[in-house]
Amino acid sequence: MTSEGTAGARLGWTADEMMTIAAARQLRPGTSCFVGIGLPSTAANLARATHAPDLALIYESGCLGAQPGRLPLSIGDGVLADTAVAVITVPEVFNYWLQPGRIDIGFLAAAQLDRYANINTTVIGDYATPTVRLPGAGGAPEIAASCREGIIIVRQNPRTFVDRLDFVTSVGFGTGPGSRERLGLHGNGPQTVITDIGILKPDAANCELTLTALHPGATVEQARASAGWPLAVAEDLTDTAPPTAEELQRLRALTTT
Amino acid sequence: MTSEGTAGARLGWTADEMMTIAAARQLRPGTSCFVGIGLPSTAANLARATHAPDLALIYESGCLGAQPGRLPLSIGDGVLADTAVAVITVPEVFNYWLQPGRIDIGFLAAAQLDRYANINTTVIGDYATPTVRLPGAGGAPEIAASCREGIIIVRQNPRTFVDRLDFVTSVGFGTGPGSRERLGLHGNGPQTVITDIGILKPDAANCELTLTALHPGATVEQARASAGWPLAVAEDLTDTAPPTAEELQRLRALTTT
Amino acid sequence: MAQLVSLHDAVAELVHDGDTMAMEGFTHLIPFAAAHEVIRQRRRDLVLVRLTPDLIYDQMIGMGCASKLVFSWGGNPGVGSLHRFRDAVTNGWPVPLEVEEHSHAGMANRYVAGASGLPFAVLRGYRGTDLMKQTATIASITCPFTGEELTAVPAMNPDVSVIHAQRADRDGNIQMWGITGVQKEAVLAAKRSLVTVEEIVDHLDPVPGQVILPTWSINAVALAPNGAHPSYAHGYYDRDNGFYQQWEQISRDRDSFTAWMTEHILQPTAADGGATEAAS
Amino acid sequence: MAQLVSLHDAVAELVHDGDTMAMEGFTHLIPFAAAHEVIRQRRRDLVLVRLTPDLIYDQMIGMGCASKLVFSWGGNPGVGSLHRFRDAVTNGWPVPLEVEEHSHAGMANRYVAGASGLPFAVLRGYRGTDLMKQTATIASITCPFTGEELTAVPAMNPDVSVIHAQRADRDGNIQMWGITGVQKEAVLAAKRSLVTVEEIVDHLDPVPGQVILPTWSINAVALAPNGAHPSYAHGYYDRDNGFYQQWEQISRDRDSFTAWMTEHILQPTAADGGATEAAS
Repeated sequence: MTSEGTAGARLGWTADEMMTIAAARQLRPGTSCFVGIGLPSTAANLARATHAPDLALIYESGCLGAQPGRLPLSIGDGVLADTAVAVITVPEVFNYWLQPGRIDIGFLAAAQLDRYANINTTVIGDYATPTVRLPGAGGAPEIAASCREGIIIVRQNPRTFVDRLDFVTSVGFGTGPGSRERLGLHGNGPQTVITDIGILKPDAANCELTLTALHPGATVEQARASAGWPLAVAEDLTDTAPPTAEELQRLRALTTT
Repeated sequence: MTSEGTAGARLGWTADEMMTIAAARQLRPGTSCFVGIGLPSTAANLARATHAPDLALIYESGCLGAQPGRLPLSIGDGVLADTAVAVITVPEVFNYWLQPGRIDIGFLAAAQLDRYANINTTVIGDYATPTVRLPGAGGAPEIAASCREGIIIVRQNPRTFVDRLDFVTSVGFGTGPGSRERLGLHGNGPQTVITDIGILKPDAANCELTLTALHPGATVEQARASAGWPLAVAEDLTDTAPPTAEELQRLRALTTT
Repeated sequence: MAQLVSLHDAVAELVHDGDTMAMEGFTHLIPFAAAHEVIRQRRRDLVLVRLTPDLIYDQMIGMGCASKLVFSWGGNPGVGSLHRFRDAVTNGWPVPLEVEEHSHAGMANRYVAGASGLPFAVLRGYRGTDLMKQTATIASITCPFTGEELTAVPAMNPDVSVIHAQRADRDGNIQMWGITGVQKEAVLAAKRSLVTVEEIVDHLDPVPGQVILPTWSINAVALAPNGAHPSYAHGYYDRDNGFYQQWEQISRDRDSFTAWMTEHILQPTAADGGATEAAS
Repeated sequence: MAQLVSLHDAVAELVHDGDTMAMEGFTHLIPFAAAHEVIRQRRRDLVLVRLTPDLIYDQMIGMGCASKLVFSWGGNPGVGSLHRFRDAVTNGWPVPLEVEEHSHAGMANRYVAGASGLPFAVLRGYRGTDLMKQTATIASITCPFTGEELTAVPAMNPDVSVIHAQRADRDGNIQMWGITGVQKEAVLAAKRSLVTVEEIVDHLDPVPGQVILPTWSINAVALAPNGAHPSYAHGYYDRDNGFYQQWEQISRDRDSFTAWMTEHILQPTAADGGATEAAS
């Protein structure tokens, strides 16, 4: 990421660190969070290590309330089972826990994102003859459908913030207002998108992602230049508080062990 | 039971004991048996105590391969869980084990039985205003539908062997040949009915229960008089071997502890 | 997070007249102490849901708590009939009792659908039986891939579900083992849930065959030692088979039933009222 | 009753060219030793079914065992891409690979339907996604009670399913614990099944969180110590995260992949060929 380099040069932290810390701050104590692997897992475990020690982490491998002391490389690492309140089967985690809307937060990453926070993690290019074959859906479509709210973490650049997804893997607000209701998706949809530049939230009226906060060192111009569509910017745009020493120390402890 | 009294007076065992022993003999070693409570449970455990120690008993409470040392009073006694190869949930026992046809034998009792071995365990009289309210279906309808074969144990008299059931709780051969196929019942249906008088099997052609064996001391006239329909009798009618000393001793040991 | 409260307060807060209520436990861990508290608090017009009504619902029906029963097998296991259930169905005593009758497989799958947030469940069941004529909550459904016709039953989502477990920790996480029946499904299917426990401990040491319910998946936990009696709690006490057999005599006659319930349940100093004391 | 046989003989008897085969294990207990034996026996035209193809199917695909992949997430967890999978999909190397793509929830429910003897499963899933356009095995179904429209997926019933477990007893009863994923469903859904195990013991001492498969529910048990490596076996050895990271380099290039497979898998003296030795 260029943003990563520049930010890293200017400040005492990288843009990825700021992104992960800003994401962790979104996770409220006492809630339950269905965690995708990668950036979401790092941010969720940072939240547990800082302001939300009682955050209940749910991993699709069947670990309910996992409390790993170190970051798992995969969503099925032994440390998750060893520290979980309960270990259940994969059918059960999706059918009994995710599907009924028991989980507060669905925390996802994305390869492509559009203005309605729909996600592509399947292919770049044509499905039959892809230029890049991505891993695919995993648990994401149902996490995006059924969690009470969604949080998405993604590096913001013209390749990720696209005008039109090559493939709709997971639905945010579909084609706009009313889409989720028409599709019978019970969750409230993605409420926050955290990037390496700032924070975006869906507009209450038209559901379109709107830049609501900028991370230290980032600019509106940079945010606009990093989006494949005319990016909406909130009038009351705020500044993300810089990482605290504790946040940085905890994050680096997590990611270096 | 009058038959019980007379048999008991004439011979060294009661008709109920003969019935239970004849039923136990039907259970082949190395098979799995879904066991209803009461007479089926007694006969199945007698089989384990005699010729079929490796008979896998399945109880609807979720006990797979239970090996109780004493007769359970209920299908959920602790001794079943303590001795089972596996204890699973009730949804699992019905969905993963019974429904796919994994269980060889479904062993049921009945309050009323008709010539096609359909069973009533719900009401005597009209459903809305019953003269006798019976316990109801329990696991029986699906046991009768999905086990590879059915075995039914029931005392034979005009109240139990009826021309027409007051209520069809569990299906044997329905209205005759082709019924099970039309209903999509995958099991082969009841292959043996053991009573305190003899043994009946469905006719290969018309599916109607036919008396194929008489217990010691019982007569064809007694069997006919104990049925509410013109009872078919096999030409090659055989005699049930009397209980062996070991069978009687094991049965009495089971039922007195 | 589940609240740790007294059994009295839990029932007062979570169980309301007219509720659809499931009290599950398949022979094992039947929540008798909670049922007795519901009887003492004189709840009425309950729609009682349970695979096997057993003595627990025979008592509640006989005490006039229920207007409807949704069930699949209504006997006294290994003993005989449930006389209060029979009397209510055939004679409407003490109040008329509507019945909605299923098979175990159907009831279990109704809870599964309820716990899964689905409106219905699919099974191979009921076909050819008179249950399909008498029970409105059974329908046919066709496989969209094979065209095969199967059976559908609607989700069961009780207003409140009550179960009994061996242990809870101080955070309200629940641990049960032995025969666990349909209890997890009954709790997860319910709008509100109460779990009574034999004891509350600092730490839930893992046990083979355990089922865990995280504290955030239930509403309330109440201490009720011996709270499953005359049913049993694996690892704590055995099933009181003698009482199940005595119930045949106690419950056969309306007067002897009423006398027994008055002496043993309605009066707070009752035999198993100890459970309530300990919890309040 | 399950037969206790060598891994070589089990694969020779149970796995046939053209089979639909599931080798499950969710990160944990992935049956690598069995997959390597399938590769050594040169099986072809397999329809490989797995939620997460992981390295196990990346290896089989790269060795030309598969003509089709049914899956829901095809990455190297925490590392990146599965290069052999990508190469087969985008370039048809070494042979073209057809894909049938689902979500985890859909795949899990396909196994559940298969294990349950039902032709389909119902879930809240896929709606609004392009998966419904690309995958033929997704349909809509209407609730017969509420009229709500939901999603149906067809049962998955593999010709053969293979899993790895910690232990078996001498009767062939299977015991596994830790993350057990969809393994029970995959085995019960299959026409034939093989379970490889870390060890065979006289008695299966109960373990918290254990899943038991009775011997009469599977076909064959084969001893394969270390048989899940580089995946892990809870209580026996940890996940070889280092190898998952090295795989990025090994598999990126066709030649380095082929060289590695030839040296470590095709030659019986290979590193984890020890599993095969021990079993034969």
